[in-house]
Amino acid sequence: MSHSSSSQHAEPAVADALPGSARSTRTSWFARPVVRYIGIRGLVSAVLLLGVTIVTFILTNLVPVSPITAALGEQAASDPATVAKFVHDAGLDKPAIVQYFVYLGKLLHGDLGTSIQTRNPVTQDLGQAFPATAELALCVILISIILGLGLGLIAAVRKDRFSDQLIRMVSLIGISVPTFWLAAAIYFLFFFVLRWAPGSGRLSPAATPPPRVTGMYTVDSLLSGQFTTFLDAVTHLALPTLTLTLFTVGMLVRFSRTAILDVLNQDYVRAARAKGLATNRVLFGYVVRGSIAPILTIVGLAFGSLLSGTVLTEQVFAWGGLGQYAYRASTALDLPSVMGVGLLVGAIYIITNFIIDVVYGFVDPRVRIG
Amino acid sequence: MMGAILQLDGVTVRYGRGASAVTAVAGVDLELPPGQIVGLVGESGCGKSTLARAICGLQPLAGGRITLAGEPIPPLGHRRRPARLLRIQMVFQNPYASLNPRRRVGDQIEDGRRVATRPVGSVSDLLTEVEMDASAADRFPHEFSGGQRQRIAIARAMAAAPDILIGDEPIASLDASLQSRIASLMRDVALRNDASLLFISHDLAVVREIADTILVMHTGHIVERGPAERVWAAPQDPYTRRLLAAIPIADGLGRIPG
Amino acid sequence: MKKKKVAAASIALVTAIAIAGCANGASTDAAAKTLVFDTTFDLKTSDPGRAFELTGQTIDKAIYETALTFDKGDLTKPVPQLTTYKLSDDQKTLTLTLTGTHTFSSGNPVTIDDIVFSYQRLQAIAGNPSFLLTNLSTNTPFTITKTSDTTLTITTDTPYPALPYILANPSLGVLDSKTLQKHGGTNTKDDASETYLNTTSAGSGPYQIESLDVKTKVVLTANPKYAGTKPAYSRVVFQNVLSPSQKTDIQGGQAQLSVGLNSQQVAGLASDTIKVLTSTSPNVGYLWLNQDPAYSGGITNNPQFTAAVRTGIDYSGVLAVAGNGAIQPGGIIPTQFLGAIKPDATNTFDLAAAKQSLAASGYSGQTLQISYPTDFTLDGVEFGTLAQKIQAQLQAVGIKVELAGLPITTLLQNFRAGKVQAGLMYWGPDFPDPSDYTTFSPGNPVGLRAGWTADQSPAVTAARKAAEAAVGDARAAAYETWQREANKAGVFIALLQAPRNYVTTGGISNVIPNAVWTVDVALIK
Amino acid sequence: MTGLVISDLRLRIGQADILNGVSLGILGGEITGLAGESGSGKTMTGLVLCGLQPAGAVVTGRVEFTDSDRSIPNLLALQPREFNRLRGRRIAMVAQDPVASLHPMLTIGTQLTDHVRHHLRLSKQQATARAVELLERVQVPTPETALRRYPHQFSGGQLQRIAIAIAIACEPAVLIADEPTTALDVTVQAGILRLLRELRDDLGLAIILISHDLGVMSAIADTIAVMRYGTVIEQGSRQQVIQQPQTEYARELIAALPQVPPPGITTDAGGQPHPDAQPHPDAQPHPGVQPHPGNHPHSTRTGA
Amino acid sequence: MTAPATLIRRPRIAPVWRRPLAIVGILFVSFWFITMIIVPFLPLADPLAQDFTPLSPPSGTHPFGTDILGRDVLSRTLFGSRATLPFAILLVIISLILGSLVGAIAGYFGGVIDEIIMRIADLVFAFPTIVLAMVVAAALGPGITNAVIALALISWPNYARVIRSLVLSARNQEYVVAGRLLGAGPLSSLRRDILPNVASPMLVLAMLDLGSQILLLSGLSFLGLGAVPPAAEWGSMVGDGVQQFSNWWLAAFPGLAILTVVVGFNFIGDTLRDSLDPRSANAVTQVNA
Repeated sequence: MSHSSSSQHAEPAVADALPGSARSTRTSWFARPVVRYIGIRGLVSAVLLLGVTIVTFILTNLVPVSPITAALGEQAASDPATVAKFVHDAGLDKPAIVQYFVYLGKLLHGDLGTSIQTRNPVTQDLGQAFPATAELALCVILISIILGLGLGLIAAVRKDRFSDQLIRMVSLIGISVPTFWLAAAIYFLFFFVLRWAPGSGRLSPAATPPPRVTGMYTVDSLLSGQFTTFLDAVTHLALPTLTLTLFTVGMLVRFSRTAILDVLNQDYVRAARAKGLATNRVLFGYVVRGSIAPILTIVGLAFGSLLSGTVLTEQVFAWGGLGQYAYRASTALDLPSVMGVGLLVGAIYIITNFIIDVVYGFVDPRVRIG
Repeated sequence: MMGAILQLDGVTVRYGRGASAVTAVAGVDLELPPGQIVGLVGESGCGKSTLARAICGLQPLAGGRITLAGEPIPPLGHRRRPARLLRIQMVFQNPYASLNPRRRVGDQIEDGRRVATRPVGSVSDLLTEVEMDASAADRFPHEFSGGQRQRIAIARAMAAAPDILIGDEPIASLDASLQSRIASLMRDVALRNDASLLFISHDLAVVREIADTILVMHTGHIVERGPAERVWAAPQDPYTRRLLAAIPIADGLGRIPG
Repeated sequence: MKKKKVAAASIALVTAIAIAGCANGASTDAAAKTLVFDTTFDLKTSDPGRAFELTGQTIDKAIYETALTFDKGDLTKPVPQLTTYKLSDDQKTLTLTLTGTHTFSSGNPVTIDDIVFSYQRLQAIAGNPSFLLTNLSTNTPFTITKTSDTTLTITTDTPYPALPYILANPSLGVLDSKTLQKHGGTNTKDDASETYLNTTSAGSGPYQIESLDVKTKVVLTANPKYAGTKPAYSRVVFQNVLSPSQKTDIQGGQAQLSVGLNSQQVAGLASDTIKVLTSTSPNVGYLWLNQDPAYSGGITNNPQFTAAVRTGIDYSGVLAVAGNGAIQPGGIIPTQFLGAIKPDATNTFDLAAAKQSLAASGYSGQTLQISYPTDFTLDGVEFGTLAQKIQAQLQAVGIKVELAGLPITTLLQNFRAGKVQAGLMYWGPDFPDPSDYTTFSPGNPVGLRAGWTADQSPAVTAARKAAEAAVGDARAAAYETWQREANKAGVFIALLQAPRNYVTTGGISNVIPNAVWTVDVALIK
Repeated sequence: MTGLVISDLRLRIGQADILNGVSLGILGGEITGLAGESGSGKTMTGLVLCGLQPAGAVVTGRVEFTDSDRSIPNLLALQPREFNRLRGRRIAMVAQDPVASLHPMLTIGTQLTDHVRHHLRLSKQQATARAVELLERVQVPTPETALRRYPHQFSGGQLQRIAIAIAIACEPAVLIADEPTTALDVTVQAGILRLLRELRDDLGLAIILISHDLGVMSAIADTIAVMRYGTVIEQGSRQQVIQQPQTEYARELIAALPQVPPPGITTDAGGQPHPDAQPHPDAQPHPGVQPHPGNHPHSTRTGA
Repeated sequence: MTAPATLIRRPRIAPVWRRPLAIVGILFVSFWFITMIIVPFLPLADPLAQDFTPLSPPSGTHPFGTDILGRDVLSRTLFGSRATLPFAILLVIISLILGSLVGAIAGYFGGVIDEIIMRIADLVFAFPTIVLAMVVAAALGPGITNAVIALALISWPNYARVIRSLVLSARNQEYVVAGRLLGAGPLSSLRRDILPNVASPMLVLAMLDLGSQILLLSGLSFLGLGAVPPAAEWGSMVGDGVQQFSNWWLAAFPGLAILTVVVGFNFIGDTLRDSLDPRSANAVTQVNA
C-alpha cells in the first residue's frame, strides 16, 4: 500500500525534450491516467483480498487443535458417530486445497460458516459485532484526526519550542500506555470513583436498542428520533473512546508532525510565505494541502489497526464488538469465527487503503492528470 | 595497454514500455579511441547521462550495441561486473552522494586499487595526483568540501586503472570557480594514465577547454561532432548554434546572450 | 447422614437469609418493573434442547416449565410441576401424569404430546443435554411413550433411581410442539427451530423472550398466559458483564442482582442497601493425576507419590483463595448431594506424612506439570490462582511443579484424550444425583481421561457397581463407600467447592440460590 | 527614490556567523548583482530582506526601505504582521528552483491570485483578469488555459516565468531573484534574463540578482557586489567589477572561468540574422503543456 | 541500546540529549535495566513466596501491597523486568534480523522478488495483528516463548518495509553504483555500501519498536496467552489485578512499570530519530507511527 516509486534514476525530463512524443491519449477512456491508476490499485487490492482468504485459511488449518472437540460438546465429542458426521458435514475429510475452494465458493455467497461458539452463521455474528466496533473506531478516528492533525500542526509550526516539546511528550506517552491498563484505569477513575460515566456495555441496561438500521446505536437512535437513547449511547461511548483516542492521537500527532515538518521545509512553502499570505492561509492552503497524502495513508493505517486494536479495550468495557468476539473466538479456537474476523478486518483494511489511494489519486493532480 | 576502444553502434535506450515508452537515446554512434578526450554536450533531458549509464552497463539497450575492445558490454544486472569491464570507470555528478559516507576515503580508493588490472600507485600517490594531501585517506567524506570530494572520486576511479574514464556532469554541482579546475584535472589525470575520457557536461565553454573532440547531443541524437575548436568556431547544426549563442560571457558588456 | 445434614443446614441458612431479605424488601407494585441481572455469560442458545450452560439454564428455567422441578433450593426431592410422577419398584419405569392446566405463551394448552415431543426432540437432535435422557451406564436412550392423554412413561433398560432428579433440569423444558412445528421444529435430527426459539421462545413458563443476544444481553418479558403466580418483575434483563463491572453496576444501582463476583470482590460490599448471599456452588474443583504410564512422567501413577500430593496440599490454603463460603468436599460428590463425605486421612493436609510418602515413592526431582484452563473459572475463582497455590504447597513438600495454562478447548481436547499428566478442572452436576459422578470411576469416561482403567483398581469398580445397584436409603452409604475407595486410589483429588455469591440491591428479595439453575428469577420479589 | 539601504547586516545561527556586516545600497530601476560562491551568504542576505531567515537566527543591523509612497527606516524592526503586509506586495522574491517553489497540488491560477486577492483586496474575477494579464506579461502562452493547469504540466522555463509573474503580481518595489536561472538550461536562461531586464525597465523595479554565475551577472546586472564569508568585499558597476576587479578574490573568480574567445556564432556574422531576432525557444508553446503520461514531475532539473 | 550511554560519556553532550525528553527516557530505561540486573541481590521478598497476608494494601512492609496469594507486589513488579525486557529485546532482534533480511533482499533485487515479498508483508499488515498473535499463541499454547514466536511472525514486515525503502533508495545512490562499477558483487555491495548506511535508521526503528513490542507482549500476557504463572510478569499481573478494583494496587504498579519502561524506550527512540537525517527519520516514523 506504499506509494514508493520504483525507479529513481530514470532520466527525467526526457519527455519534455521530445516534442514529437506527445500522444493524444484522450480518445481511450482507460488510457486516462486516473482511470489506469485506480484500475491498478483496485487490482492490487483484489489480489490482497484473495491473499487474506488464503492466510485465514492456512492459519486456521495450521492450528494444531482439532475443531471437532472445539465444536462439539463434552458428550457429543465422545460419540464416534457424531464426530464422523461432523467431520463429513464440515468437509474436514477432504484435501486442504479442496477445502479452500469450497471455503472460497461459500465466501462468494456470503457464507463464512457457522460459529462453533455461538452456533450462529459467522456472517450474522459479525453483523452484530461489527457495528459496535465500527461505531467506536469511527468515533475514535474522527476525534483523533481533528486532535492529531491539529496538535501535529502546532508542534510542527512551533518546532522545538515548549508547546512542541509538550505535545511530543504527551503523544509519546499516548503511544506508550498499555491500552488494557489504561482502559481499566479510566474505567476505575471515571466510573468507579467519580461516577461521571456510565458502566460497561453500549447502552444502559434499561434502555432498548434503537431499531436497527446501521447497528450503530448513536446513528440508529438519531434516525429513529430517540434522543434519550442517543445520549445514553454517547455517554457509553465516552470512556472506550477516550482510552483508544489517546493512543491514536499520539500516533497521528507524531506522524502528522513529521509530515508537516517535511512540507514546511519545502521551497513552495517559503515561496508562499514570500508572497506575504496570512499565516493561516499558508498553513491550511499550502502546508496541510501538501502533507495530505502521507497523512491520509497513516489515517488509513490507524483505522485498520483500530479495528483490531480494540480487542483489549473491548474486553474491559464489555463492548461486545469485533474485539471481544475475536478474543473469545481465538481462545476457544472457534476457527470459522476467527477466519471471519480476520477476513472482515483484512478486507476493511484493504478497502480503506484502496479508498485512500483513490482519494490520493484525486487530490494529487500529478496522479490524476499524469 | 592502450588497445581498448569503446565503440557504440546505433545505441538506442528507451524508458517505459509499450505506448508510454520514451526514447532517451536514439541510435547514437560513437567511438572513443585511446588517449582521447571527448566532450559530450547537451541540455537536460537530451540523453547524455543515459548514454553514460548505458556505457557502464547500468542501462539495458533497446537497440544497437556497445563494445569494449570488440566485446559487447552486457547489462550489469545483479551479478558482479566482469573484470574486463572494470576498465571503464565513472565520476558522478553529485560529490555529496558519490562517496560512501560510512567508510574512510582511503578504504574507498583501495577498493579501486584491488581490482586494477595493472599496477597503480599507492593510495597516497593517487591522492597526490588529484592534488590532495595523503592524510585525507584516514578521514571520512563528510570532512571534505564538494571540490575535494570530487577529487577523491576521481582518485577512486583512477585507482582501478581504467582505460576509459567517464565523467557524468562531474562539475555541475561545483562552484563556478572550481569547474574549470576540476575539468582540467580530469583531463590531465586521464592523459597521464593513458586513459580516454568521455566528459559529459551541459557547459560547452568548459568542455571546449579540455576536450579534443566535442559531440553535441539533442533529443537523443548526436547532432554535431567534430574537433573542439571547429565546433566552437564554426558550428554546423542550428541547435549547436543556439547553444553556443546562449552562453553568457563574463565580459562586463551587459549583453544578453542568445 | 451427617453430610446430608450439612447440606440441609446450608440450604436452610441460605433460605433464612433470603426470607430475611424478603422481609426487608419493599414489595411495591411491580407491574412494569424491570429486573437487571448481571452475570458473565456462557450462553450459546436458549433452545432448551441444546442449551446446557449455566446462563442458559437460568434463562430456560424462566421460560419453560418442566415435568418435575425442585422446590426453591432443595435438590434432595423432586416435586411436581407439569406432572406428578411415580417410579416403578424396579426403578426402570417412571410414569408422569399431567396436573392441572398449563398454557404456552401462544395460548395452546400443554399436552402430553408436547412433553413427548420435547423429550424425543432432545434425544434426536444430539445436543449437549441429550445425554440427560440416556442411560449413561448402558448408553441406551430412554424410551418415551405416551400412554394416555394425561400420562406418559419413561422406561430404561437398567434400574435408574436418578430419573426423577433428571426431569427437573431446565433442558427438559416442555416446548409448544404445535407452534414449533410451524417453525421448523421436529422431533428428529432435522429439527430447525433453534432460531425461532432464540427469538420468540415457545414455553409455558413465567417469561418469554423479548430479545436475545448470546454475547451481550437477553431480555425476557412476562408471559401473559402463564398459569402460575405472576412474577413480581414483568421484565428481566440479563446482561453479560465482567465481574468488576458487575460490582460497580451493583454499587451504582444499575443492576439489582449479580451472580459472578468472587469472595475478594464481595468483601466489604455489603451495606444497608446491598445484600450479599453466599451459598456454595455444587461445582467441584479437582486435581487429577494421570495413571497411564505413558503420560505419568513416572510419578503420577506411583501410589506413594499420589499420597504425597494428597496430603501435601494444604486444603485450607486452597479454600482461602476461594474465600469465605468455600468448602472442601471429602470426595468427588458435592456436599449438597446425597452420598457426600467429609475429608478423610487421604485428603487432609499433613506435611510430614507427605514428605514421608514422597521419600517412599523414590521421587527424584521429576517435574509434575499441572495444566489448568486459563479462560475459565471455578465460580469466579481463577484456576491459575489455585494452580499457583498448589504449586507453592507441593514445592514445600519437595515436588517440582510446572504450570501449564491452556485455553479450555485445548485442555479439554488433551484431557479427553488422556494425555495430560495432571491438571485442574471442575465437574458441574448434570443432575443432582450421585449417580452423575460414577463417571469418575476407573474405566468410566472421566476416569479414563486420567488413564485410570478398571483393572487398576478393582475395589473401586466393585464399590461403584454396588452404589449403582443400591436402592432407597442404602444409596447414600453405598456412594460414600465408593468415594472412600476412590480416595484410597487417589487419582482424583477433590479440592473445593467455591462460594457462589448472590449480590442484590434495590430492595429486591427472595433470591433463592439453586445449584441447578442458579436462581429462579420468577420468584424474585 | 525607491530602494533598499542595507547597513551592517549580521546574522547568526547558534554558534555560526552567517553574515558579518553586509552593507549595500539597492536602487530602483537597477539590477544589483550579488555574486559569490556557495556559503558566501548571498542567499541568506536575500532571505533576510524578505524576513524569511530561518527560525532561531539572530539578525542585527539596519535595512531601510523606500518606495514611491513611504519609507521604512528599518525592516528588521518590523513586527511579523507588518512585515507580512510588505512581503509579496512591496518586496517579492523568485527562488532558484521553479519546480520546487510552486505547490504541486494547486493550480497556477490559485497560486497566482491568492496573494493578489489578499494584498490588493480584489475580487476573484478581478484577480483572474490580473493573472491573465501577468501571464501575458511574462510571455506564457494561452494564459486562460494555463491558469487551470498544474505546475507539473509546464516546463522549467515556463514555471520560472510563472514564478516571476507571481512575484510581480502586486507591483512590488523590490524583487529578489535568487539564482533564477541556475536550474534552467542555458538556452532557456536567456529568455528569463531578458524578462528580468524588461521588468526593470518597465516597472522601475529594484532587482537583486543573486547568482554564482558571473556570465549571468555580466549579462544583466547594473552593479555587482561580490560576497565572501558573509560580507561584501567588492562593489561597483558591472564593467568595473568584471573588467577591473579590485580585490584578489574577485580577480581569482574571474580568472577561474573558462577562457573563451567569443563562440563562432557571433563571429559568423554576415547575413545571419542575429539570434535575438528569433523567437525564443522558451516562448513557444511547449510540448510539456500537453498532458503527458510519461512526464516526470521533476522534468526540468538539470542533470540526472 | 548503549547509544545514549556512550553519548553521555562524551565530554560534550549533543544538544538533543540534553532535552528533558531524552533525560527522562534515559533515566527510566537505565532504572529498569539496572533493576533487571541487580534485583536478585536486593533485600526483597521472594517474588514467588506466598508468605504474607493476601491482599493487604500498600504499607510500610509492603510498599506495593500483596496479591491474592500473599506475594509481595513490589518484589514481583521489580522482578517483572526480567520477564519482559530480555524477551522484548529478543523479539526485536529476531524481527529485526528477519525483517532486514527479507526487506534487504526485496529492496536490492527488486522486481518479482520484491513484489512477492512486499505483497506478503502487506498481507500480514492487513490481517489484524492481535488476532493473528492470539491465534498463534492460543494454538501453540501460552508461554512467553510462544508469544515471542507469535509476535515475531507478525512484526517482521515493519522492518522489511523500512529497510526495503532505505535499500531501494540507497541502491541507486551514486556511491553504491560507484561500488558496483568497481566490481562489487551484490553481497559485498550490500555489506560494504548499503547496510552500513541504513543501519542507524534501523536501530532507531528497533528502539522505537521495543516499546510497542513490550506493549504487545504484555498485552498477550494480559489475555493469558503470554507468560505462564507463577512468573512475575507485568501484563499478567495487570490481568490478575484488573478483576479487582477494590485492590487497585494489584494492577496499578505493574501497569506503571510497563508505562515507564515503554515511555523510556519511546523517548530515547524519538530522540535518536531526531538525530537522524530527515529522510531516514521519515522512513522510520511512517512505519512506527
